[in-house]
Amino acid sequence: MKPNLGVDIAGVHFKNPVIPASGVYGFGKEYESLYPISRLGGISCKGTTLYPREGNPPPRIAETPSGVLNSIGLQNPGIDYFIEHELSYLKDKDTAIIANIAGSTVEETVEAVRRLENTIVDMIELNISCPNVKEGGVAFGVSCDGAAGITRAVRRATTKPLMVKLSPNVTDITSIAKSVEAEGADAISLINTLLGMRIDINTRRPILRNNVGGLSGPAVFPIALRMVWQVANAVKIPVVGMGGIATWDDAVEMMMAGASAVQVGAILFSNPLAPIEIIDGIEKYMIDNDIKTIDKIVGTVKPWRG
Amino acid sequence: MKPNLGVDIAGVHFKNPVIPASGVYGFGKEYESLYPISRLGGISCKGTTLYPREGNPPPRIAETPSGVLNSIGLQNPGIDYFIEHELSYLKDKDTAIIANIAGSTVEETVEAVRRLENTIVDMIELNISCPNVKEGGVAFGVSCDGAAGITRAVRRATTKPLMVKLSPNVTDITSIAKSVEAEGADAISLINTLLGMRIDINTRRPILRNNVGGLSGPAVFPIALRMVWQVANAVKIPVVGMGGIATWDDAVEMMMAGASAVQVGAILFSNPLAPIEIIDGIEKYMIDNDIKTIDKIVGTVKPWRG
Amino acid sequence: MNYICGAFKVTDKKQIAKDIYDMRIHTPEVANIASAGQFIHIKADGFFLRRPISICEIYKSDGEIRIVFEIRGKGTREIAKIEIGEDIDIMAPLGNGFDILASGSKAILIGGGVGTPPMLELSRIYGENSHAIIGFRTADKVMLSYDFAKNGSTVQVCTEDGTTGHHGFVTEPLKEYLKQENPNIIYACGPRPMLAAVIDIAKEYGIRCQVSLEERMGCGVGACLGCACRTVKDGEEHLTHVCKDGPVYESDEVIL
Amino acid sequence: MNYICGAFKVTDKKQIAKDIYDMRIHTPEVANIASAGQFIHIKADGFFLRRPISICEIYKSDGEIRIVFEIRGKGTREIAKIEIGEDIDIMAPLGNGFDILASGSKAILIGGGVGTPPMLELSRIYGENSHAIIGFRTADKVMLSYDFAKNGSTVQVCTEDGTTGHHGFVTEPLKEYLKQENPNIIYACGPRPMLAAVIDIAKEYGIRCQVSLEERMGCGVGACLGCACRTVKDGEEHLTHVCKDGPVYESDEVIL
Ligand SMILES: Cc1cc2nc3c(=O)[nH]c(=O)nc-3n(C[C@H](O)[C@H](O)[C@H](O)COP(=O)(O)OP(=O)(O)OC[C@H]3O[C@@H](n4cnc5c(N)ncnc54)[C@H](O)[C@@H]3O)c2cc1C
Ligand SMILES: Cc1cc2nc3c(=O)[nH]c(=O)nc-3n(C[C@H](O)[C@H](O)[C@H](O)COP(=O)(O)OP(=O)(O)OC[C@H]3O[C@@H](n4cnc5c(N)ncnc54)[C@H](O)[C@@H]3O)c2cc1C
Ligand SMILES: Cc1cc2nc3c(=O)[nH]c(=O)nc-3n(C[C@H](O)[C@H](O)[C@H](O)COP(=O)(O)O)c2cc1C
Ligand SMILES: Cc1cc2nc3c(=O)[nH]c(=O)nc-3n(C[C@H](O)[C@H](O)[C@H](O)COP(=O)(O)O)c2cc1C
Ligand code: FES
Ligand code: FES
Repeated sequence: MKPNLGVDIAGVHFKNPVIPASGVYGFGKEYESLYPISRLGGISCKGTTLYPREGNPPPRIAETPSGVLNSIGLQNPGIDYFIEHELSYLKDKDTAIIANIAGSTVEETVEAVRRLENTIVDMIELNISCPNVKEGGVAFGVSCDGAAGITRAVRRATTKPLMVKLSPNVTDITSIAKSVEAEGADAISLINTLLGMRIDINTRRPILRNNVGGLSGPAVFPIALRMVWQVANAVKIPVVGMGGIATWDDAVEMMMAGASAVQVGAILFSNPLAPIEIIDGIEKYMIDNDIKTIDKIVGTVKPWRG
Repeated sequence: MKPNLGVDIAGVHFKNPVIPASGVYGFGKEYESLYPISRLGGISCKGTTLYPREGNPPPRIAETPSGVLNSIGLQNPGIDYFIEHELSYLKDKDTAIIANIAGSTVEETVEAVRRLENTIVDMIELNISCPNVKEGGVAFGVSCDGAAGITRAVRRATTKPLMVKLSPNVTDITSIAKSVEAEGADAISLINTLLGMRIDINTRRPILRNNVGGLSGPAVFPIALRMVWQVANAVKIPVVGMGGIATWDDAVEMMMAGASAVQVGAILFSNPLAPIEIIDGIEKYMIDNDIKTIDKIVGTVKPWRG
Repeated sequence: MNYICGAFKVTDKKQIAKDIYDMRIHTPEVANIASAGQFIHIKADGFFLRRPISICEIYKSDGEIRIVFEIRGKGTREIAKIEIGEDIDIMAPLGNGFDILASGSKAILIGGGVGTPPMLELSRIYGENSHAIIGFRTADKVMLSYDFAKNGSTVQVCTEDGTTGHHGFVTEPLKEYLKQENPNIIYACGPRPMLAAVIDIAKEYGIRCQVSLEERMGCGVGACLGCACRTVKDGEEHLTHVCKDGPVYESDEVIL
Repeated sequence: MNYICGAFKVTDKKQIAKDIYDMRIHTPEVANIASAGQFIHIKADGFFLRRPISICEIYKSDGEIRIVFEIRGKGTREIAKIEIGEDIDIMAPLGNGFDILASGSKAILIGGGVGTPPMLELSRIYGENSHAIIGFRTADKVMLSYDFAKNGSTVQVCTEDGTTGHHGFVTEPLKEYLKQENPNIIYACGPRPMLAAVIDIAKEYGIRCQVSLEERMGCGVGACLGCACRTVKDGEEHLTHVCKDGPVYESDEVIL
């Protein structure tokens, strides 16, 4: 019998636990020439704000050992364009749709979320952790008060399942996780990118025009895994894990650490087929080990004691 | 004319800016079969505590993409053994000696530092950032008060140049840097390791017996570079940069970001000749670009504005 | 957008100038749909990001494409190590190619350094109706001049240091040529200052001009918004993305 | 401690059992100073940590060493790709080897799986005075039995599933052998449960026993304290480090 890869998170069904991460997959169009979107558990759409944003000037991408820095700066067409054009495109794609929402102020963020109320969006992922825009995002994500405040406001503004995405650039990720849980988040996703930098020694200029950017890719995997493990042990709501996942065994490792599902981001730059290979790999792993359902994997790591 | 690679940090002269990092070089004996220690700018000795420590149980090492997790847990023979056996060995090696000191309590740390007062140690590197021991180190390093408190106490206990080594596992590295500067640190070194984890999916056990460990190696380089840049811009005392340096161009990048000298750690596991290759590479770079002294490199990155 | 991702055999490889490598890849699916000016995104062993390299020639009947690239850094050094018979991992074809005018139209092809390879497929298309002006830093970097000639293009080689061909930039021979001839279009690829100069000259002479741009890339397919580039459309500045909206732009769209 | 670090030519390579590779490396400096039981620390392309692999044989006159290893994970898979004529990047020789007894002494060599290769150099030394008992999971993993025989050792092959040789573990043939013979020393390398059983038997018969241990390593030379291992000396437990104090220990020192 085939194993069942389906997972339910905050009432949303994902046919498998593999979701392209926000920002690396656009709104789902660009990889359709390789495989149908319907293979995916869900899609986390590009971070969207109330108003359109231009993002940061280029260069926006710099390579690092086993990773990449980006400073896109939340370039996006705004929530109304998203609803009209992107959502209508995703309508019949038979995959769960996660809207990734950010904003410079609480009010702006709340208004963007509100406009999604009567749309086909399955879940809202509140991004309080984008390190690439000055006024927004990350400021909320690095203090418990900030994280709690925006979660509270957004929670009131929507009846949709609410997942809050945390920043790893903090001293204590568990206290932030607990704050957003206390304010009614239905799930937590982590990690967003770690703040990093590269310099071109020939020009003596930072490679990124924004000087600094967010690090992701396999390099950050052990940090992400540790944080997912800590957060999964600190809260009762489900956790969606990401950060450096490249292969099916990374995904299994992340689920054992406590993630109910995983998102895959930067690895797409190396291997655009990664999400499919990961889904197939998890399925084969389950068959080989006679595991029937994903919950037999999630959170099953046995930490050493004493 | 040959360039001058010498640097002076807090009154200590290093013949070149390349120093093996604490914990990867023991007390200097193990690599002598490859090259004389006298080639090095200095040595940062293995972290030492007042009393001998056994460290954590094995396994203590796990591989990660472009990096390594370690959970040595400050295994060391104690300060008295260090003074009697290791320092006497290093005496005539013609390289600057940095003693790396840690402790579970302020009192213990102060006493260890005090015992170094009449030794040949050139500089003390106060490690307030070891993530691998429960009671010690890192607790001081993740809050401004903790960092300030121990720096103040150690400052009073020694007349030797005092360098404080910071943890990257914090929300705002600059505020910690400013606290230790305000308490009289003569220099700052960073980064120590980032807390991470790996799981063996076959046994469902963390690979490290300590469950979590410290991440270092090229994977962390962009994070280290960003933090060194931020700290160098926030304080007036010199900064010694480390974290993922693998090649001479990484070292130059780190110095351009603001580091007066660099330490090289985990790369020795891959390439034990790295310190020498980096010294030679910096020298060649200086010749090729007609740079006569290291200070023409340090802090010369031109950030993009606006 | 229609592209594939996979590993294909390298069927030929040689070094054709200092640090310049020339490779043929057997990939019928790609050869079949590729057009001049598009690029491929190549995995370099041990590196996280792929490297974008223009398609230099397309041999539909052989099911092969050709690329020519320079070793610039660590990734291209690794790609240059792939030997004949081994596989190369690519995403291709990507981006929008050059507009091809009605047959009989006359074209000028301007290549600067490694901007030269993408001009070669145009030379195959325009043949005797094309004039190629290709510029290099110095003699040992000169490449592909015979290939252009074989296609029927007339060719002028320039070097900045005068070690071979015209001593100077491609702009002077371009101006000379335009005094006598009246081509329908100029295609250009090369360093930004060269493109800026060529665009000015095209404007002066009122000739349509298409240029191919470079930017650091993540995904290569328009999904990550990494390769943003300021462009102008209908008098308004806005961002486009080199991998998807480019790399080929009309000269009046670009801001250099 | 005396070792070198560098790249040396692979002069021979073959697969000798399922996932088991056999390599010879030309490195006169290493061959000259290496001894049975030491190991080399190998760089695997694309991986951060080196892989420790025991020296299997030392050919001083040819200036070569031999290693035999199994593909276990990604790093050993990469090392197995190194072809004859290519370079392998190693640190060697590392660690402390086996004590060799006065000539004429009789030795038993116990190898379990990839613990077998380090026994072979001992078989060269002890020749007809050695008896090798080597155990494997199943027939297609069996290796090196002819090599032991060629050296003059008597050899007993065991497989856990009985697909060839003695059906079962190395311990039963060992006990049988000890009922008839009285060797001076037992050397063993293999999985921990096997070592534990062998150590018990050695104690029972009052025979000296040396074992070779494994631990995850960073530096490989004693500098990082990564490869810690609990051992007993003079009745007191303390930590030693496999790369520097081991990998070979007296059986009464180890805690398994
Ligand atoms: C559409 C397009 C077509 C191209 N066609 C060709 C060609 O036909 N022949 C050729 O020789 N070169 C071409 N280039 C340039 C080529 O992509 C770079 O030289 C190459 O990426 C450098 O990689 P590296 O590993 O050598 O350098 P590194 O400095 O090690 O690269 C580090 C990172 O920066 C990126 N990068 C560095 N320089 C450039 C650049 N100029 N453009 C984009 N990314 C860069 C790399 O892709 C990589 O992600 C093209 C670039 C683009 C965007
Ligand atoms: C002193 C010594 C001698 C050895 N001699 C041999 C030999 O002659 N033949 C042979 O086939 N194997 C030998 N081994 C085991 C060999 O080192 C491992 O099989 C190998 O490191 C696994 O690497 P991998 O890339 O295949 O696995 P991965 O799981 O990808 O390795 C990940 C990390 O774990 C480490 N690791 C995994 N398993 C082990 C292990 N058993 N011991 C130490 N580190 C490990 C790797 O070195 C690497 O750092 C020896 C080990 C030691 C310590
Ligand atoms: C190019 C790029 C753009 C991103 N944009 C967003 C975004 O808009 N919103 C968001 O929440 N995260 C964004 N991220 C972060 C990713 O969703 C993910 O959290 C992070 O990259 C870690 O996962 P990875 O290592 O698998 O990439 C972006 C990441 C990259 C690389
Ligand atoms: C095995 C190991 C042991 C370490 N032990 C210490 C230590 O005792 N004291 C200390 O301050 N840092 C210690 N560190 C941290 C390093 O000195 C350095 O800060 C860190 O590894 C980042 O540099 P790298 O990426 O070049 O390794 C240790 C690191 C490693 C890998
Ligand atoms: S590289 Fe991703 S959008 Fe162009
Ligand atoms: S591996 Fe570093 S001490 Fe043994």
